[in-house]
Amino acid sequence: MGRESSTQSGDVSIVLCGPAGMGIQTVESLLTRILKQAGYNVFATREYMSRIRGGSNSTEIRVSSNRVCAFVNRIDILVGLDKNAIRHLEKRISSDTVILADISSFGAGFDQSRWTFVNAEFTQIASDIGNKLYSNIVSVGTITGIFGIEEDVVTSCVSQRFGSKSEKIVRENVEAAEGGYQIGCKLVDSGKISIDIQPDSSVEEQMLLSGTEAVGLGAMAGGCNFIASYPMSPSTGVLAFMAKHSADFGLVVEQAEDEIAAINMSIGAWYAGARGMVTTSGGGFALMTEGISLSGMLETPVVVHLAQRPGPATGLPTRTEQGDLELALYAGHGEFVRIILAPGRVEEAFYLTQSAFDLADKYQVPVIILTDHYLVDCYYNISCPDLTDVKIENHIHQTQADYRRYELTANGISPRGIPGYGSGLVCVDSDEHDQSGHITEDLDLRVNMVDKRLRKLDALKNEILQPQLWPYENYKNLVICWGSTYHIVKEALAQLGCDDTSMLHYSQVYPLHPDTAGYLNKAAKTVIVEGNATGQFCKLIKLHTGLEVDGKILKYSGLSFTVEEVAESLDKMLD
Amino acid sequence: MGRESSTQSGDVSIVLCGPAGMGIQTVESLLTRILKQAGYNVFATREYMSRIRGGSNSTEIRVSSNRVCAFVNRIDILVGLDKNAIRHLEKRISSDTVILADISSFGAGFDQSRWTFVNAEFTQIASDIGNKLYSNIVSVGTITGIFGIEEDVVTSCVSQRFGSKSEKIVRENVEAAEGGYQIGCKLVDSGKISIDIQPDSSVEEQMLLSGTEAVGLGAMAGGCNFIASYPMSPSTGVLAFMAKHSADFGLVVEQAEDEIAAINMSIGAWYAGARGMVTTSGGGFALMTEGISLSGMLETPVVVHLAQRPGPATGLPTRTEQGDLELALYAGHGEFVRIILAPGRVEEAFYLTQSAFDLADKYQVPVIILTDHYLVDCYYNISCPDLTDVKIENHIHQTQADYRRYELTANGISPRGIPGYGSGLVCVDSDEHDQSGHITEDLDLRVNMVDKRLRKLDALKNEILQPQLWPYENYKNLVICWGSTYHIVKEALAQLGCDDTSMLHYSQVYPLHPDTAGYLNKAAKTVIVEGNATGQFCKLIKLHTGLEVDGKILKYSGLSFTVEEVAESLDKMLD
Amino acid sequence: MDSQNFDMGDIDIAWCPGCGDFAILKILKQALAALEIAPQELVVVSGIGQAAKIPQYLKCNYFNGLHGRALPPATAIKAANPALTVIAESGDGDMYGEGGNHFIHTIRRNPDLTNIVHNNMVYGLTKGQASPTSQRDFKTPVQVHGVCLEPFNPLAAAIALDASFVARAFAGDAEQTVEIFNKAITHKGYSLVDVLQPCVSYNKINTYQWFKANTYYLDETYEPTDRTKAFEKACQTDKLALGVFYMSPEKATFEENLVAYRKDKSPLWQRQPNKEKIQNLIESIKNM
Amino acid sequence: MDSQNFDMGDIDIAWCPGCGDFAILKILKQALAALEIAPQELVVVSGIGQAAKIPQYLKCNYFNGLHGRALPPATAIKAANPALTVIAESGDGDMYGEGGNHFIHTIRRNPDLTNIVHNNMVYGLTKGQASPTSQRDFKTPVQVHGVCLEPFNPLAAAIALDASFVARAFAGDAEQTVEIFNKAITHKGYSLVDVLQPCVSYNKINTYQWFKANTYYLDETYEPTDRTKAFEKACQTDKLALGVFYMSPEKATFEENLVAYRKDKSPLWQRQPNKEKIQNLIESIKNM
Ligand SMILES: Cc1ncc(C[n+]2csc(CCOP(=O)(O)OP(=O)(O)O)c2C)c(N)n1
Ligand SMILES: Cc1ncc(C[n+]2csc(CCOP(=O)(O)OP(=O)(O)O)c2C)c(N)n1
Ligand code: SF4
Ligand code: SF4
Ligand SMILES: [Mg+2]
Ligand SMILES: [Mg+2]
Repeated sequence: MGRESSTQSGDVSIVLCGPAGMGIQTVESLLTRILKQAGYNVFATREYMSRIRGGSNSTEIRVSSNRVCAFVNRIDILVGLDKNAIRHLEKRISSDTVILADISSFGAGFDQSRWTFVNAEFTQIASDIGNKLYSNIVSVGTITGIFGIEEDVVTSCVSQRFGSKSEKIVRENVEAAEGGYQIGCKLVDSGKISIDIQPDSSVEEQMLLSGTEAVGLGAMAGGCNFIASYPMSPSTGVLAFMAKHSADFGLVVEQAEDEIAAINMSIGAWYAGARGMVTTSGGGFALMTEGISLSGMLETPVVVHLAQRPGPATGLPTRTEQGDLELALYAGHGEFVRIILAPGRVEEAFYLTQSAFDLADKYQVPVIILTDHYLVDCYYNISCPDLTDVKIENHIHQTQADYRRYELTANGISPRGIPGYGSGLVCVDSDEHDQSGHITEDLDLRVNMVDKRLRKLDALKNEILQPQLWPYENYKNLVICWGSTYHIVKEALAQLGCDDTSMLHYSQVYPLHPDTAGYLNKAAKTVIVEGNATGQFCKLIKLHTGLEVDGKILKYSGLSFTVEEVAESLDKMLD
Repeated sequence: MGRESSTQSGDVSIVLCGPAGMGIQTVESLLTRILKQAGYNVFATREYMSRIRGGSNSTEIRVSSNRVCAFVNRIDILVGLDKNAIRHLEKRISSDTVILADISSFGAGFDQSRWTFVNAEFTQIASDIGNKLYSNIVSVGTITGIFGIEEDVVTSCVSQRFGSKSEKIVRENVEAAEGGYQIGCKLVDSGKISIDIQPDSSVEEQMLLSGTEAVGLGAMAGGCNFIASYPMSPSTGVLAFMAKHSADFGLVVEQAEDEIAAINMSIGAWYAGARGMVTTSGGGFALMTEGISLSGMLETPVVVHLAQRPGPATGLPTRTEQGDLELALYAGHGEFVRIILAPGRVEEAFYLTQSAFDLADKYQVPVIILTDHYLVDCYYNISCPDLTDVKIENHIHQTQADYRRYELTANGISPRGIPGYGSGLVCVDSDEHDQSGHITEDLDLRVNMVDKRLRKLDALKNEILQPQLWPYENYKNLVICWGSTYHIVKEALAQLGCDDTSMLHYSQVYPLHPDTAGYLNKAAKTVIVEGNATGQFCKLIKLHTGLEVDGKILKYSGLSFTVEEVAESLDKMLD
Repeated sequence: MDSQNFDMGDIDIAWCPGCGDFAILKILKQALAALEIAPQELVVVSGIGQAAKIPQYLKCNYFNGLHGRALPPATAIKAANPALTVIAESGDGDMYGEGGNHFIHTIRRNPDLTNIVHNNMVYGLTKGQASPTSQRDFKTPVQVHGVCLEPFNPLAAAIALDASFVARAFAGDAEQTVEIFNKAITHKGYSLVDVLQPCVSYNKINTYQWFKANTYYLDETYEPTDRTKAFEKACQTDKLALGVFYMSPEKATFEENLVAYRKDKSPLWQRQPNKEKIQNLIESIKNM
Repeated sequence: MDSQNFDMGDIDIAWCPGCGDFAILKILKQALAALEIAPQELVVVSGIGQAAKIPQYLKCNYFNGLHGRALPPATAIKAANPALTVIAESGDGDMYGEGGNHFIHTIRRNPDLTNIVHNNMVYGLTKGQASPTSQRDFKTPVQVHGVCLEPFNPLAAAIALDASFVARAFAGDAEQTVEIFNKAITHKGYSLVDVLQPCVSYNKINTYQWFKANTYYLDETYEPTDRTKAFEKACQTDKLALGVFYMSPEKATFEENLVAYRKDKSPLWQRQPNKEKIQNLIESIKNM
């Protein structure tokens, strides 16, 4: 293929495309595991429609000599499982793309002239084995063949994957993979395709982890033992992850009747000493708004995972966006303190979710973990999260008989008791209350209580995460981003190779780090990269620093940024 | 009294205080009507606890030669209906305050030495007539006697008020008023109290109107014919107002099961061609957040009356605050356009509510009318709203067979059809949709649709209300405020009498008027007056202009600003 | 009228092949055609879910609103223009889960609309979590150890709320379901039709076969006016009866109760604010 | 135990003199004392309203949350620490209006808590609008022409949802109501006690006298295990029966169903994340 002599050598982007229900996800997960086992760096991201069958969905798998963790527009090898795949990805197919497809199955009259097609009889081989449905496994085999992975590794992975099924099924799947493997080898032998990627020895000790799993694992590491939520894409995976491990880890996992119940349950759980969370998306979070305010007033912590998707309203349920930052910032009536984290990487999703529980507990405020469809859904090889240094914090106080839940303190934080632990009574009240938690109409006390609650903002200022500056301490241009775009912007910068440009990435968006103005003032030119239409983070920066960002790269089509488009836009803006 | 020779001459502040359930509201409404009928300028505002009986509630009635429309701290005459009244208002009582009370009823040992008490046997007279409960009417009589209002006017007002009751009750009330009247006359004769206030000939043609009534009337004038809401203080009055007139005006008025139902109903009503509204407060509005986003996506208008009270959560249900501005600004997931109006005066509450319906209809966006407890609850004499110049707008289009609800247009506004009017079909969709309103996964179209929806912001920019600058075109100091504080700030400035200071009042807070920066830049010093703890409007100004306001006068005790405290704070800040 | 009047032509339907939703769509078209309802006079209101996509595939006016929120706008649309035929149609999760409170109170309100619920006992669109009607022990990626909540019994609940019309149907039986839809749509007042609908992708328990084996029709002698009997029938869950369970004693509809239509029958959109009347009201407040 | 154990001393109570809420507070204290429940082991969860103020006047742990949202935190508190006695107590508007969806689904969930509803058939705190249980034709400042919705029948609804324990009591009869509270609190699983409560300020129809004249007790022979009979009784609204209407066949409670307590009975707050186990899970995901 054209790639081998191009600068992309050492980095291949394989895209699989077909209708929902045709097993692309199986292909993807099998293939990424085999590739990872074979020692390759792997990255995978999907884009799909809000439907269970039909339509056109695709998965991008990047395989590379060096670690890659970002979505690229470029397609080096396209495995098209049906005819629509080609139309669906039209804009991304270039003259360098090799399209691997069983063209005979596309029907007569299919125009092969426009691009480089390589015929691969996925369907034929599958049918020979006994079921057309195996054609996806055949394609897995083909790719592994092209990569020249040891056949043993392939067959053992395939048997492992289907190990719980009948012997016949395992055998047939293995046959399918082997059949595909032969095709792959032949393609390489014939010179139609060749790949030049080196295994990376550090990959072996690493793991493939998605953002969803990272949030789930992070929650568990943060002591989360209660989750109540209502299903909503793309947040449901975290609920399912917790459910899967509930018996083993002793977690209470409940699907609530609606999001309002979910957040009120989680706040209730915290009140009783559990560490509760909810996972939701924009529409569900909107319904939790009153609950966020409740957490602020009760000073009963809560952790909310808000996985963004494009709005308004139902919007595009299976797509991505960074459009709910302002909602997260201002949700809830009245005034109180909150913390908003926005992990940029899968590893960070783990560590920040872990710490979210400690922060919530320590400051007795709602903590929102702001991810998005892109981050929760993608995965790549990362160093296994290490718990050695994770400190298990515990901020619950045993009460005395004279315990007062809302004692006025210098830093605004009152020791938090829980019912049934100590001789005191724990009274929390959504009305304005006195120190004991009883409703009050004393308006001087009201002012004291507002001040106390807001004072926590000062208390937590020491723990605001430093934004990450990369690669240069000194720069002419500064590219600002937050949340899931970390690797995309980083790779774009690497691609551009400017020596005067740095990225400033925020994984805590609120409170905004006080050094922000300093970073911006050092730059001659600032550009922001955000996945929304109005530049919400830009506005937050302006609000806190008074500084206007010079350029905006915004995207709100429902797809994540690609490395190329960020690079291209930056290239135009920075000169 | 001390007043008569002081600068407050021509302006008396009478405060009535007693427990809930003791008829203060009757006293207030009767007294204000009598005073207004006698040709005095009248202003009334209440503060009360969240309970039906007991506690201490008070009403301030200002009577004045010139129009006054703002809450003052000063109490000239305090009518204390029970002992607690004195304690409750302690901080506001000064050596100039005359306390009118039936001290015998306060029990033995009551310390009269600290302030100026004037004994008035309200209870005795009431008991003589046959029921202690009449003592509140006796106090009404007393005040009218002090003012030297014609006794006829008093008795006829009292009879009118109780006209629907039995003859005996009417008679006894009249007797009670007369008894009180005599006390009042005696107090004047004895020189213990005297008043120097002139009737104002312009009052006769005016009306007493509360913010609640103004919003309700404005809605009716705006063509509102549908309201669904859930009771919540202080917003319920508007629902009750509409209910009261529903039969006469052919309005659909429904108490919904919750706020979510309420907003979804109102949006549904607009879809079918009605003009719908909801009335709510912060907590209820929080629950409507998803619905606001729905309105944004469907481009189906909705008008929301949001009457603020102190939060977070339940907060102080019967108190006031301007703490939900940011909630109103950012409620709803995803990005779309909204309009937020914040009337500063009762008259304006009428006119702006009227226009809210036209704006919503024209731009097909949610329009929020942001009031607060103080504004909806207070009343004063205003010129009767005049509908002569009110244009009845109608933006509904008859559909043709090929009608497409979301036609892409230059200004973002697509002609809005309704079902059953024309040969077309009207399809609205909370998912991202094509021009016909059908769900789409076409991501280019998605971008077009986002752009179309946001384009409406440009379209409506020509209609942003100019903030009101008063009194000087040229100023050194600029005092910025929004919403209900209009008259308070204005009177404070008048009191200060600086000739280099102007007020800039916003009755549309979003979109913010583009001249804002210009106004601020002209000032050497800017100060904001806001009823919240974090300066939310200040932040909005910073966000849109980059300008920092120099000083902030904030209040969040649950009570409205008083003229004096604003004057005092300004005095300190502006020198 | 031919049911083709409601066809959308060559469109891409997002349901899985074999899904019971296709059957319900077809049945709905037949019922509407039989009742001669013009697409222009029809409004279908839905929430979010697979079932809720139905108006997208039907020639009609529609309001495809928020998840769980079909009934409030449906009620309002009917109240704003009583001449319209209003159908509120969605899935079991939408109507009985997220929308449960509206379900209760809409029944109390009794607007003259038809509430069709595609009851597949699962959340289809979000990939197979339990719905309120999922049966005990039903396993899903979230209910990994099986459902342990009491399944929601929509018929018993509706009868307890004295709903005006309560029926259950099965998507697999077009003929009788068309009948039931006809009755429900022509019935004055709120009518509930809970339609058993196989989800071929995520409910491998309550399949076509299962429904066939576990349902039967109420017989000719069954009297749907006896509330207690209807309740008893509804509580019987070993076998699920199909047909019209209950019709309450006639009561006024929500729209009939609205004072807005006492003097004026025109829909709200035809009304303009009456300046003179408002001015009179202002005057009367002035003189109060 | 003496019921004074639950007294708060000399506090200002915001209820109107004569309000039925005082009676319920007293009855609750008596029941709690009779059951020897320590204030420290008790959590009362309420929403917002007059009734919802009850924990403010009781010596206990409490969670006075949002309007309509008492049941979700109550369920969670019980789930987080099953050793606590949890009572969810609020008004009719709170539980059946704003909180209607939680009412339905909490019953399905069956946590072992007691749900006491002060049913005064009106919204007291917000000054007298109709509540879901307001009777037809009840006039208020919002329902100016009288209520025209079907009154919500909480007992019939709870029985339709197969609630574990369903009772109705009258605030005016301390003796028998203490009995009913005792039964409800000791009952394993969700128990509903709908308490008829006069609101002297805003409900001039359903007064003490009215309730006395319009209620009677279920007699000794009444069997609360027959669901259909119970439903029939619940539907009878000319006279309102008092007592325990229904007890479902025994079912596992929500907490009993939680896998979190399968191996470990300790409340959640005593648990710490097990680093080693998590590290093992990470390892197993790595090798997947
Ligand atoms: C507020 C909100 N919460 C959650 C969702 C996600 N969601 C969409 S459809 C659905 C459930 C669908 O189940 P059901 O109503 O039974 O319809 P089905 O797909 O089974 O036909 C959910 C949870 C949403 N769109 N909005
Ligand atoms: C979200 C929200 N909506 C509305 C309110 C206002 N509100 C407070 S109590 C109440 C109703 C109270 O009625 P009920 O529950 O019957 O209690 P009662 O006062 O009669 O005892 C309402 C509507 C609120 N606090 N929060
Ligand atoms: S997931 Fe189930 S309900 Fe949804 S379309 Fe597929 S079969 Fe039908
Ligand atoms: S308003 Fe009614 S319910 Fe509330 S305290 Fe007074 S009497 Fe009781
Ligand atoms: Mg379903
Ligand atoms: Mg009540």
